[in-house]
Amino acid sequence: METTNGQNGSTKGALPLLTKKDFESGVDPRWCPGCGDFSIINQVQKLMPNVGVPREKIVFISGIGCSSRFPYYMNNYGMHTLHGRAPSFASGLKISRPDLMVWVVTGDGDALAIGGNHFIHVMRRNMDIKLVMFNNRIYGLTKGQVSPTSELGKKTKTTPYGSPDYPFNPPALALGAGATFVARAVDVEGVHMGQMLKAAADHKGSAYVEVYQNCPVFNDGAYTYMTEKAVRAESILRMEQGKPLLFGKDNKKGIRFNPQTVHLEVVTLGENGITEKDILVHDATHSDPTIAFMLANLTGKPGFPTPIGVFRDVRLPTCDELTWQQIEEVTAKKGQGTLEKLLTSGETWTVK
Amino acid sequence: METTNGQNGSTKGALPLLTKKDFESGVDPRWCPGCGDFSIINQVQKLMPNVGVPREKIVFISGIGCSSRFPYYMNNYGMHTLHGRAPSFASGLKISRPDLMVWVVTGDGDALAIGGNHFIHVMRRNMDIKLVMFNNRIYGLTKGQVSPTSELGKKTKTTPYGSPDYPFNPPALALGAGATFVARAVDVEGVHMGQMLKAAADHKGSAYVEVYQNCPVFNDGAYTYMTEKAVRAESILRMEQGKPLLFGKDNKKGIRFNPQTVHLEVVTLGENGITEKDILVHDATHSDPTIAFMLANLTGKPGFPTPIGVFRDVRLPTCDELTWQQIEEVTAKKGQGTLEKLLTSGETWTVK
Amino acid sequence: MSTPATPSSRKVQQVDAVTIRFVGDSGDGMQLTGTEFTKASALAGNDLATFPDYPAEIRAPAGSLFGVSGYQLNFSSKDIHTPGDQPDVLVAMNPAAFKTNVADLKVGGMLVVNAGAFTEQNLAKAGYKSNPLEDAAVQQNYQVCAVDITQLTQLALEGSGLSSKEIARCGNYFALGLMFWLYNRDTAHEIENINKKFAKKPPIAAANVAVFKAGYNYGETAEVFRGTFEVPAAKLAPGVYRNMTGNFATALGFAAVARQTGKQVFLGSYPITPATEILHEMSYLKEHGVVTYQAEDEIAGIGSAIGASFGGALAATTTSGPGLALKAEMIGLACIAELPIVIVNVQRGGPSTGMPTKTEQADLLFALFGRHGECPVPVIAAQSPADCFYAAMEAMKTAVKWMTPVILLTDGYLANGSEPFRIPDAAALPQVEIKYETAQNGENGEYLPYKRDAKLVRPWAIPGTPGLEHRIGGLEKDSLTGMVSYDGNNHEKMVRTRAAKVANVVEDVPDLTVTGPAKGKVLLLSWGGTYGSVRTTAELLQAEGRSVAHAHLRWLNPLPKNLGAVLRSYEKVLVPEVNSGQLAFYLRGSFPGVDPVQFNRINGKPLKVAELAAATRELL
Amino acid sequence: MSTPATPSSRKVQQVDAVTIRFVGDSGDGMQLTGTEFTKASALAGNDLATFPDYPAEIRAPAGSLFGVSGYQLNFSSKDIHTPGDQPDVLVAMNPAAFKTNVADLKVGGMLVVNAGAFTEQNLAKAGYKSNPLEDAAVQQNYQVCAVDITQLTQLALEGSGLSSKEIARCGNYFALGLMFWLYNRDTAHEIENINKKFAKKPPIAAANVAVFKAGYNYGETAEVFRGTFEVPAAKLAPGVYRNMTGNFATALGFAAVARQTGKQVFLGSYPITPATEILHEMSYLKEHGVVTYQAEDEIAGIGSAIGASFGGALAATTTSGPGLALKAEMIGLACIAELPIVIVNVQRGGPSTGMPTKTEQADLLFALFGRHGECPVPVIAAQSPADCFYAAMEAMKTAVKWMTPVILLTDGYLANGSEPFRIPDAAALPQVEIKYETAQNGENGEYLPYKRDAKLVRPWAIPGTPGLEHRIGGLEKDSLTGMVSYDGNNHEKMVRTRAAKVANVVEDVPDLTVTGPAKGKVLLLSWGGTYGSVRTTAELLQAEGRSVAHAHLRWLNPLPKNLGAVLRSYEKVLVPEVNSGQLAFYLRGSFPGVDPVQFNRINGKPLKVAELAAATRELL
Ligand SMILES: Cc1ncc(C[n+]2csc(CCOP(=O)(O)OP(=O)(O)O)c2C)c(N)n1
Ligand SMILES: Cc1ncc(C[n+]2csc(CCOP(=O)(O)OP(=O)(O)O)c2C)c(N)n1
Ligand code: SF4
Ligand code: SF4
Ligand SMILES: [Mg+2]
Ligand SMILES: [Mg+2]
Repeated sequence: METTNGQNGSTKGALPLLTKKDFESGVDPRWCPGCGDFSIINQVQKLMPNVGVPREKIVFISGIGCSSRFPYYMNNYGMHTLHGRAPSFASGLKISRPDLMVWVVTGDGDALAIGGNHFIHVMRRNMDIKLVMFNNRIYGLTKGQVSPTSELGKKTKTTPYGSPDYPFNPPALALGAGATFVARAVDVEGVHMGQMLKAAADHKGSAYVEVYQNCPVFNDGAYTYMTEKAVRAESILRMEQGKPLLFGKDNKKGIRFNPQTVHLEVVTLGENGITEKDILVHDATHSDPTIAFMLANLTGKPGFPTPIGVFRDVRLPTCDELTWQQIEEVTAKKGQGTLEKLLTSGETWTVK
Repeated sequence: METTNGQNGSTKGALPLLTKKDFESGVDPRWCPGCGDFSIINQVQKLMPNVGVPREKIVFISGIGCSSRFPYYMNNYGMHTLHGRAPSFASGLKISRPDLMVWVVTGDGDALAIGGNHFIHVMRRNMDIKLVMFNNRIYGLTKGQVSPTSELGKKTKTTPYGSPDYPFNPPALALGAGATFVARAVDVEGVHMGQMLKAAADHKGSAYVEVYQNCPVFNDGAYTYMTEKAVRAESILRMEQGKPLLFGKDNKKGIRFNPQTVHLEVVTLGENGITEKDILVHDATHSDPTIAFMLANLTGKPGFPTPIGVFRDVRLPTCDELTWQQIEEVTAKKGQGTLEKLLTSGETWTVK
Repeated sequence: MSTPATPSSRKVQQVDAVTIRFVGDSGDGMQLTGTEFTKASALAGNDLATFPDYPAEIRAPAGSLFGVSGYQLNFSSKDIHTPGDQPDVLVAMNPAAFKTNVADLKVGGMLVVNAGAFTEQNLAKAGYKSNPLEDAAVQQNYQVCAVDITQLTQLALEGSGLSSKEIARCGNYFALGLMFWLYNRDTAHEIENINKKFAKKPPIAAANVAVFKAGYNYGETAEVFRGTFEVPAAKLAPGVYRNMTGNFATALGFAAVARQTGKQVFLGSYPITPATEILHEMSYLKEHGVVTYQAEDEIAGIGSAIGASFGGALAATTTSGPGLALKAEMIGLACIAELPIVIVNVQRGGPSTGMPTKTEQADLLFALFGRHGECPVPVIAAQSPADCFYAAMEAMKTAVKWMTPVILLTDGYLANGSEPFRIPDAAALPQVEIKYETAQNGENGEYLPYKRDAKLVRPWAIPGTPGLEHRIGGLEKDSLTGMVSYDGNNHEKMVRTRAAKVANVVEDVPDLTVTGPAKGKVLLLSWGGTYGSVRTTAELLQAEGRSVAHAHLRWLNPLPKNLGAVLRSYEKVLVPEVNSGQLAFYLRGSFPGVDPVQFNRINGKPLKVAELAAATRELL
Repeated sequence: MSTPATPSSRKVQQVDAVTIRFVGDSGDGMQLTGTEFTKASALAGNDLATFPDYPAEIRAPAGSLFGVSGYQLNFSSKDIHTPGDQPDVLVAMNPAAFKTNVADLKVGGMLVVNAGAFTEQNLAKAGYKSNPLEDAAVQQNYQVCAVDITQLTQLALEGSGLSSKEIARCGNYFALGLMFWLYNRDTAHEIENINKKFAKKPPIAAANVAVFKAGYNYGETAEVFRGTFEVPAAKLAPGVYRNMTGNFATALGFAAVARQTGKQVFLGSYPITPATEILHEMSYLKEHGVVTYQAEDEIAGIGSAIGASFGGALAATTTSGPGLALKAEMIGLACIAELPIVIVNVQRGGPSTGMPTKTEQADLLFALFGRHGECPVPVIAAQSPADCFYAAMEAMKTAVKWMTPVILLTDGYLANGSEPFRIPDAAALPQVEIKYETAQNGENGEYLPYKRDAKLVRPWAIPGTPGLEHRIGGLEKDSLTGMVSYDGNNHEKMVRTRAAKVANVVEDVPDLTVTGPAKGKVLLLSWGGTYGSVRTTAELLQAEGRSVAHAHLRWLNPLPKNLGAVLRSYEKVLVPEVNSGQLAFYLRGSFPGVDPVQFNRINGKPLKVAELAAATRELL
């Protein structure tokens, strides 16, 4: 069948039982010792046996960067493409082969600097692609230049006196572009990361997972402000569907929506009459992306914890679904084309 | 002085009194009869004498498209560049020449299809550039293909059976990218458009003005749903700083923030106890972009009017300011460089 | 409904070939008029070639010089290859159209003008102080038939109840009717067409029919024309024909491959003049196995195609100069990854945005050398509008057979020009075979994506095939496993292997055939869209009994095996190009000692036979 | 602090030139060791050339083959042009480094290895079953000095209180000390350097000094070395020198133009190996009138530069192959708009992502022809690391004088290689004049942006200049006003004018000079980074008394006026290139009848003198 060039394999029936090992290509990763990328690939390889898709129908596509070496280490079909362009290959492959599960692995520079346009468009179209961005807030492979997620004033090899650029807030950008699934994880929290990746895998449509990743060589400690044992409880807000947004040690603090200021604020349970029912209950399934956007904007806001978890998860028809639905409708209406019909369509005349 | 290559002209002292006419290049616009672009250039030319910058220091830069022919018709310095790339030229010019006032004129395809990356980055950096996007929801110059702002299902020459792509909500995208000024105007409301353009001119930093523009040839009536006399009052929400968000004939309807649902809703004054003080008061100057984003998301939402006016207007140091501040600091610290110093810096040895 | 007056009793003159150019405002419907007359000529069995000339602006102000739109048609009883150098008949609907085109009209040619449009205001818009029709020179040089089409149209539609705007729009049918009379065309069929075309708006249909007849009858009754003409049917190969532009033919060619193979053809493109229609046309062919994707930019367009190709689709991307520039990096990836894909470049006037609606051949060297590193790709150029069909099939066939990106060059003239296309029977079409790898090919039961066959072609294993999971990318790769390799000798080997593979494609490149003497004074060597003009020039000079031969290069890389020998068989080789001499340079670089004479025009138009013939005579 | 033992009493052997290669793990600090030894050799007055060879990975696992990092240094009492074909001395810090480099060591050469690192585990990582040092062949072919650097370093730092990790990091200073002893280098100065370098960490400084001395003393006391060597000072032109890599020199060259003219130099770039350091270096030069902007991608990088150029800045963009591909459309705009800008392309292994850290010359045809439409631009190629300084100045001078984009080609070898640079006095530098138009130039007091001077150069009027407001763009433009024009003849005129202007640049292109016989058997013609190897080869063969001349092409477009004549003065022309023969093709295309012999390597390394000499001898 044209969709799949006759090599469909089968998602039907029981899949062979595979383990993490089956998804290791056998090439040892060439990342620096201590690189956060290791913990990410570890979670991805753990997840693969449980996504309900045969191994040969899972494709990993990356751009260029340390992070983008990823596909070489996965025992799937994979493409290591061009800097910033991975989503374009992925989109073409997914439209052409909706039977495949397509993942994009990318970095903050790859996805948001040179690749920014493909990134926002793949989100806009709600293409059924899972995009995982390793955000180390630096260009790793080229040895330490400022990236679109580096902080204002950051000193790097290209900004020796500090960067004059404001960073993107990636989840906010994705939401602004129309992403139907947006989540954030941290390299040092493997289990949570695994949950986020699973949620992305289960989401039908464009899924964006930002992973805070430490680059010990060129941007070491970029996330210690939130990952250090001592501060973690106070500085991380764990968003869980249907649960109140509580944080802090023994969850005494919470996020409340203040109707007066029309903004979010941090409150403490028990203090001036605040009880758990004052706390905003997390709902990632809202069709309107505003609350997700509001939470995304807590990132880096003085006095607020950094949210991790699923910001948004909404099911809408995907670009690939709509495309094939249309192809089937037209074909049903006009009948399967033939070479004959094709060539003789339109106005003709005969010469004897 | 290096900033300005010694041709600074002067913004100090009184400017020569100029009129709209002084900003007409004398080339007659080659837009189709009835094109919305005419009303836009009319407002821009009216505004120019009042922006407080000498004519020779105002530069218009465009990409490619019907809209992008704009600079040829303005009697300023101008560049008609490449499809989608206008913001990149503008950014280089502004960083190099902070003394200039730089405008970008672009279309929905130019800015958001091929130019999407430069668009989000110019917004992210808060570069002091005013970007006016003529949104006709179609590719005009190439004669009618789907654009990133065309509606889902839209039939065009490249989508004869309807488009499978969701459109961008441009103000939401700009806000997601970090824009400090975002406004919307409509071609048929000249006076209001003029106010929006003036506000953009007065804003220091990246300013995005979306203008709904009718393309009578390839997408005629794209905005009649809101601009028709009969429906206008009900279907347009005029956002004014410090004023309650009222609309409808004799402003009986309003936008209220519902703390329960944490969402906006339409209410009617006088009905079940609603008074003006229940209505959300518009404040574009909030540092948190969430409310602006929420309003942007009313666009096209069933049962809601389409907001026009200023969504956001926040002053932050601009990329060009930060860049030159740094250059001055370094120069002050190290002293003005000389050829001598430059060549002999670093480790040297002498051969007799 | 009364049928028009029976054909004139006045004398009917037989002629071999006629070139008519219809010119008017963008709003005057000249493209429609031209196409309708073309259809009628086709039905009359003429061979023909057409060439529209649009303004760059969508709808320039009425009456403006830059708003003039034209359509030229050459129809003949002989077999022809060009829309003609100079029109024999110029139909001009207003002063601006007259001014911008009259210089091209053959001296002694027939000038039909809508006198009604030569108003003070229109004359001013065209920059005339006085009415040029009264100008003695004009009267002397041409057979001037000034007809007040505006008024006659109004008369014909009196009481039709149509608005004056609607009435004005019917004027082009008056001109069409007049031409139908002048060339004795079948009006009944045209009337059907009109009724079909405006089926949704009967009053408009009726009006156009009425005006069409009025035009026809005007010719019959008014005494302005000496007589009518007849262009006998040409001796075309028997078969079913349709008229096709190059862009339509390209779209059809790709779709034909989909139908032939039962595989998906995937087109990932971004609109750009003059290539956009290929995407338009293919977007309609959903039931024919064609999937189209309008990407956010040219880079994503080819990216999506390469992605689809990795998935096993027969992938293509279509663009023009500026877009080809943006795709350069991606072509390099397809080259090193060795994935099949066709890049169609419809050449237009450059550099930069240049002259989007004008034709040019200046992307040849760019197509050959326009990538960083050693990055050879096969390059094919179509030679006529209908040939785009076969060129597209051939390009796709080459891509999948050799696992390589292939560049197909056409140009603005081929893209928008049209000619009759004889519908081939399926069996006669070039066959395209597609073979996906399904089994491991390594000693130890592993899959080696870069293990090559005797022709140096690597296998194509696509996702969904169990056990063949593999990774490919843009870094240099080990010559078997495809894994990243920084080994210098491996790199040298891979560079040479990729080059050798593309060189091997020569086995599919037919030897160059020459029309005319096998040895002699001058060889005219054409490539791409200049085929028609050069061929016509050669025939002309051969008819003059001169020692002139013609050969045409369809393959630019690899070059035909016998090319060097052919070039060396003539005293002089003349290379006519619509550029500054790119093929000439390429030939010098490829065949030491060969030093062609150049004939270059770069004015946005197809080459003129008369000019080329004159230049050739000087070499004899 | 006790100074090291006084130089050896043992015999000191004089030698002309020595090539040392330091190799070890990325973590072993070989780049530092190499640079320090280079400085010392420079201070000793030697001429020198260096070439580092990094792994592509940032920090590959310790001991792995692909993680080996190397630094080669050639220092001499004569004037030299290359880092040397084969090392005389190889210092290898572990088995992986040994394995990947030993094959290059001269037979009979000195092999210094850290025996302490040849552990089971490291041997396994390098894929050795047994210890290769015990291998008879190795012992026969080389003077093996197996020193347990690991252990000796630990001994030297006993009680230093440093962690074993910190101690391990000092090992490279042992090797450095040993080499200082072997070549009688000034230790005092190096000790200063160490103390400066680690001023912030005194314990580390002390440790490195101790280990450095230990290495030096080891040479003195241990009986492993037959004696020490001395390379006398070279006869370099008197003056102040500094050592520079090509990338640093390029940055300095642009900054020099800023200082010279008092105008702003603007660099808009996007990082890419091996060009990134140019952006790094220029980012530090804020007080020197340099403005740098790291754009979101390569397209925006050159876009920002063109925008700045419109504003009057001296604008440049720096990149490598893939980036040049992305900039192609933009270069076309600068060409048609006629705005000055320099595009620096640091060539690397291609196609596609290829071999980012390896050198290549395969972007020549791309630089010449890599744009759609007729789009000529001047192309200059730097010939040595220090020459990048002058090449950058010259490129910028050409851009602003002729109002055109200029492509400057360097390569990975020039970019990372280094050599001494004699600091010129300001007066001696090529002068760059900048003239902005300040007055109307039209008959009627208007400003005509495309009204040209005698050399066909258009004026440069920049925003801020009252009365000269004008618009430019990428569409074809009227030859005076610059307004959009679709007129075919105007287009033809503009295409020819732009070509003629670039051809006129030849007035600034010095005639080609030849070293060696003015006529004769073989001419070696080099371009770009192969200058050093080819020049050295020519000198070698001339010393053998052979009829071999050498000429070097710095200008690729326009080509020097006398090039054709020079090429025709020799029986054979040999063109050595690190590509598949791009210059050779270009010469054939440009000079009918000229058919150079090719010598091509494409293995990511500079050409080897020995190989080229052998190939040349065969032609004699
Ligand atoms: C077209 C192109 N431009 C630039 C580069 C150089 N380059 C490679 S990776 C990279 C940035 C990597 O940063 P990121 O995407 O954050 O990945 P990381 O290495 O940090 O994981 C750059 C600039 C390239 N390979 N190709
Ligand atoms: C690199 C490149 N790609 C494509 C084109 C063709 N092109 C010109 S304008 C345009 C789209 C214009 O749409 P928009 O930006 O909305 O402007 P409008 O004409 O609607 O005002 C396209 C695709 C081009 N000129 N250059
Ligand atoms: S440079 Fe940073 S991101 Fe890249 S592999 Fe090393 S640690 Fe990881
Ligand atoms: S095509 Fe549409 S947008 Fe373009 S000029 Fe005409 S009316 Fe305006
Ligand atoms: Mg990164
Ligand atoms: Mg538009």
